[in-house]
Amino acid sequence: MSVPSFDVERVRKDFPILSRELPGGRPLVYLDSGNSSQKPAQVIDTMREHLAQHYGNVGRALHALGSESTEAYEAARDKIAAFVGASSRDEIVFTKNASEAINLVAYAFGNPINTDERFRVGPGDEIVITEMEHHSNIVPWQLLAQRTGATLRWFSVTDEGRLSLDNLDELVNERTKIVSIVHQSNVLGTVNSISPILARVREVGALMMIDASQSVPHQRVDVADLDVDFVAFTGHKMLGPSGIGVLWGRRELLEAMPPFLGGGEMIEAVWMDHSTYAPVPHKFEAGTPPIVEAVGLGAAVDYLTSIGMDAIKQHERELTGYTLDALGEIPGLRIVGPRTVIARGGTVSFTLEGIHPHDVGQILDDVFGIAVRVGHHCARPLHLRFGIPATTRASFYLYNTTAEVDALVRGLHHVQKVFG
Amino acid sequence: MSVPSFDVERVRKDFPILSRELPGGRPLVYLDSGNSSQKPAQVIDTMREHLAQHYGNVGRALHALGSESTEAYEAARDKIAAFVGASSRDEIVFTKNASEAINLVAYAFGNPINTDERFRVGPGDEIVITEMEHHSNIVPWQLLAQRTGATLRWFSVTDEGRLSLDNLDELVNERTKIVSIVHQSNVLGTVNSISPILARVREVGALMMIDASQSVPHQRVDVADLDVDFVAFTGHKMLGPSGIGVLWGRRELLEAMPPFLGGGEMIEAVWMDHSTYAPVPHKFEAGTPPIVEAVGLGAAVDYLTSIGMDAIKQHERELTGYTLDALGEIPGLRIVGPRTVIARGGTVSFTLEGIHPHDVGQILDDVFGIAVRVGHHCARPLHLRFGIPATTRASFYLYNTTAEVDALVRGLHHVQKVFG
Amino acid sequence: MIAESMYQELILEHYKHPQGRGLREPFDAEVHHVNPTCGDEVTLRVKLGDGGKVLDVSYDGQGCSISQAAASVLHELATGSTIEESLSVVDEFTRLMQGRGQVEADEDVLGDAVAFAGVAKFPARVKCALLSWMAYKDAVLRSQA
Amino acid sequence: MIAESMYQELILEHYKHPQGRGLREPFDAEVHHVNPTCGDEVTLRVKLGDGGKVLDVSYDGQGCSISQAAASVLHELATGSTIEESLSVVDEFTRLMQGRGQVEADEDVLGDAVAFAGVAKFPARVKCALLSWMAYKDAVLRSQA
Ligand SMILES: Cc1ncc(COP(=O)(O)O)c(C=O)c1O
Ligand SMILES: Cc1ncc(COP(=O)(O)O)c(C=O)c1O
Repeated sequence: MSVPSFDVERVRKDFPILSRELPGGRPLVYLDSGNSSQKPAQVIDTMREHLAQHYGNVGRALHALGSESTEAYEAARDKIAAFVGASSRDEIVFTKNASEAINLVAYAFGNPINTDERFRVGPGDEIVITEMEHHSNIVPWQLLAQRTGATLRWFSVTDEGRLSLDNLDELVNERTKIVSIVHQSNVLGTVNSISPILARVREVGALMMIDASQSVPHQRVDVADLDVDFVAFTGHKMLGPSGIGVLWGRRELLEAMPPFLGGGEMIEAVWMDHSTYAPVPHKFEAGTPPIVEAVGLGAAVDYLTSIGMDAIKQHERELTGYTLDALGEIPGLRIVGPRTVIARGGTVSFTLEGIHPHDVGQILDDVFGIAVRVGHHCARPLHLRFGIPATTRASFYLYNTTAEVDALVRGLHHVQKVFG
Repeated sequence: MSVPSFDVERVRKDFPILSRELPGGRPLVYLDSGNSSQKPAQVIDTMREHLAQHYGNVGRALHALGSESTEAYEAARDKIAAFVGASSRDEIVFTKNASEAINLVAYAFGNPINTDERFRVGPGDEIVITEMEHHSNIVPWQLLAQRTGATLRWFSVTDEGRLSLDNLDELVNERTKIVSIVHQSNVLGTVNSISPILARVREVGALMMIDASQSVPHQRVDVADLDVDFVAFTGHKMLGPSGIGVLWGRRELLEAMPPFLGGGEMIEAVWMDHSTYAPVPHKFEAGTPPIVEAVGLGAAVDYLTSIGMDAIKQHERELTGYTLDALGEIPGLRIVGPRTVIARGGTVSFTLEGIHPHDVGQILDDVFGIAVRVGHHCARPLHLRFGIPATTRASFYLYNTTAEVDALVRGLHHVQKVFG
Repeated sequence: MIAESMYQELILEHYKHPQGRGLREPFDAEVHHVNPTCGDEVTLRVKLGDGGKVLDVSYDGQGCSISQAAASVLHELATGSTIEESLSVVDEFTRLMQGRGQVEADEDVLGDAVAFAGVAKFPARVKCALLSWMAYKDAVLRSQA
Repeated sequence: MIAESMYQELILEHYKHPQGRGLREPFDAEVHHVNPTCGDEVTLRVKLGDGGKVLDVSYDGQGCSISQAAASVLHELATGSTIEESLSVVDEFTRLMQGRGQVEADEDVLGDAVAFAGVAKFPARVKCALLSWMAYKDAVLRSQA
């Protein structure tokens, strides 16, 4: 199948912020989409239109606005289900972000209300993550381990920034209850191969979750193909607004899990002393949901589909190759993560010898309007693993250009001059 | 102090949706603000402008857009702190809605991670709510009771729709850990007097939470005056967008509570095997927060302040008096809740003899474009108390007019004709 | 005025003058169905006879005009027909109701029940219309079990 | 080019040629401060003498140019002055840094440290500038305890 033609200049016109001038007349070079993406006019306008003409609370209201909002909100669920290949729309739970989605699953374990063996967790049981996780896929499991006395374990990371599976069989064993792993690292760019781990997870009868916050925005992700049990991702990294995230889960598991947040809309019937709960996904959507945000995310998914995820992946792959080559030429620059475009996405983190990332980021921003992220990118353990406190990270999306990579390279040369 | 002059027609011009025509040429008569309020152009434009020109992730980014977003997000916190009289901005925690805010507090209790005596809950301990609560202030406490073996108890409601405090001393006792009570009922309109209950709560050394989802939008609420421990409210009912709620809590308590959701931004430092947490409020804001939503809520609060909460309260009081009088004339109409404007807000629920609320709501909407809410309004136990499955509810806000109340009355006459 | 298409004369007529209302003896099965979101309830009994005949459908309940009228129409259609016939009407009615207003009703099969076509455009009301029909299907299954 | 106002020559000078860097003996107190959000660290020692004199401020650490230069400037200002004088400089420096760029710096009190005025406009960098200064205040308090 040939990739639809991709015109980055046409794409850029859809993003109003990209033509903005920063104070001091700097143009904006936005290389921080791994942190959060910008939004096309299609998303912004859909949200404005909804707020200005169609807004009402969902589910509860019978009137015209209530119906329009409910239809728009549930249509967004349909769109997202189709976008990630969910076999049923009921497997799409809206949360406020990926972090809430992961916590929702973590709180299902070791909950005294739970009656399902698979979610029972106590001392002796094990939870497995990796050393390359975002804090949002570490802390919820630490808290679970603390609440229940279970043990948290993790895969280590090789010098090349790949997951080490050497001790897979020992790490994932009969005591393992759940394995939760990032699909694409937000620091290294590494795309992890899920199937070898999943095979072992199935062997021991554990559950498996994927943190797809950095993959769903950038490549075709099909939950049926992945065949894991839970997938979390987040709206703001995929052209959608803040305030909306998604948990996909196998219906049968979502049904077996105890409720998480209690409140309006997640119930079937309430008495003072007990309640029964709504069918999934509403069981996990307590209170007024992020309505306009879901509608905005629906528009984002429409936009991504209209461009084509394969075209986006291809474009980012070219940018990444270009960047790896260009950065490789800079003396004293060390890339943290895979140095080839194989099984990696468009996120490139690096150190500059003798210069602290904060200084790199500040000069790039102040002098050139280049927005990169500096620090540990919410993956402190991974930085500890590499013995560095921080990195500078450039992360790409469909609207980035090789000219912007050139600007980055020029900027880094200037940084070296200032601090040399 | 004289109330600033209030011009409802000028206010209406700020709300684009109010000049919308519904299908079939019906004008919109929006009497469902208790469910969710409409948004002024000031809020919609602020959000659009932020998305189109200033968006970046908060906290984590040093670059220009990151700083602009962070400043806008944290400025919203300042505005909301000032709006509710919080003694410190750090006492304002952003959540996704009021329901999450209440769950956040409920999950602090009986959590094995917790080390503070005040949040220890087990068999024999008691939690007290009321029969007039919204499901969002019932189910989180039911779940807590189920997790811990504690006992849930409640104040009953009188025939007039007031809280019965007859058994206050027995109900709130040495075994009580927390009392959580609605400030203004979303069905009855009743505004509860907090101080007599609070006095008893302090006597027994328990904590007290207020669900102010229906009061903060409609009257001046000052958390220092209330003097309770926690207050929850929600953005979408106070002219703000969906996807944003607020928990106010005493700093000392927020600091003593264990974390709730784990993830990025709520940490101080993370190792694979343990973490330390950020100071409040960030300890409770895991992951990318609802950035644009907080900014929108900040604009909503600016708008409300510019109109004046006292003027809004006065306007709604007049509308409510007018409505109570007008509805009182309709044969077979029974108001559920106080029949005077004393200690009540602009929410009027009622039944029409022999006609099901669903039929009332549908005819009002379909024939006249009048949006009311019908059903149990997420307060099923309250309806059980009154022996009715559902009511019709008209709820007002600053943009409603007596002409709209007249339309409602005409509509109800028509409903009676159709089903008579 | 969209409502005109939902509140057909025939629906209002059945609502104001429900046919066959009240729980009667004898019966083979009794079921109680509730729509938790709006509190509508129906208790329904069926009495079956020889040759797969439906001898009586009796019911009692509370709810909106749509749910009450639907029960009344069901009583008329099912009583005196065969189980098989009545279940095929139930299927066609369900198909119509769940069609979001996009499905063409088969008047030959549905008879008076075709008056509910307008309800299908209101997702929140579809459950009201279906409540007693689902209860009937359930009751028939139980009598045969 | 806002950065020009932050990376003053003097800051870069101190960064490239840090004054008094390295941990020395003898000392009365040693503290270790960390900025968890960016990983900046400083270990700092003070040696006090008679008459409230500060005999030595020695330090080691890692971090950005701002945090490193701030430690170097601190060393210069504090060593040889009195505890009282140096703490009033710390207070003035803190006031300047937390002033969000709105506070006028008192050059007489601050001396070279006035070069950091531009940092105050960057909330994320203020902690870098303050790291060693807060460590110094802490170390002095401990020596006197
Ligand atoms: C009294 C009361 N409490 C809580 C809530 C829940 O608010 P939210 O749906 O925003 O979580 C509502 C509104 O739905 C309410 O009226
Ligand atoms: C890999 C990964 N997981 C989880 C998250 C958390 O997403 P959110 O902040 O939307 O909760 C992020 C982004 O911050 C991420 O990059």
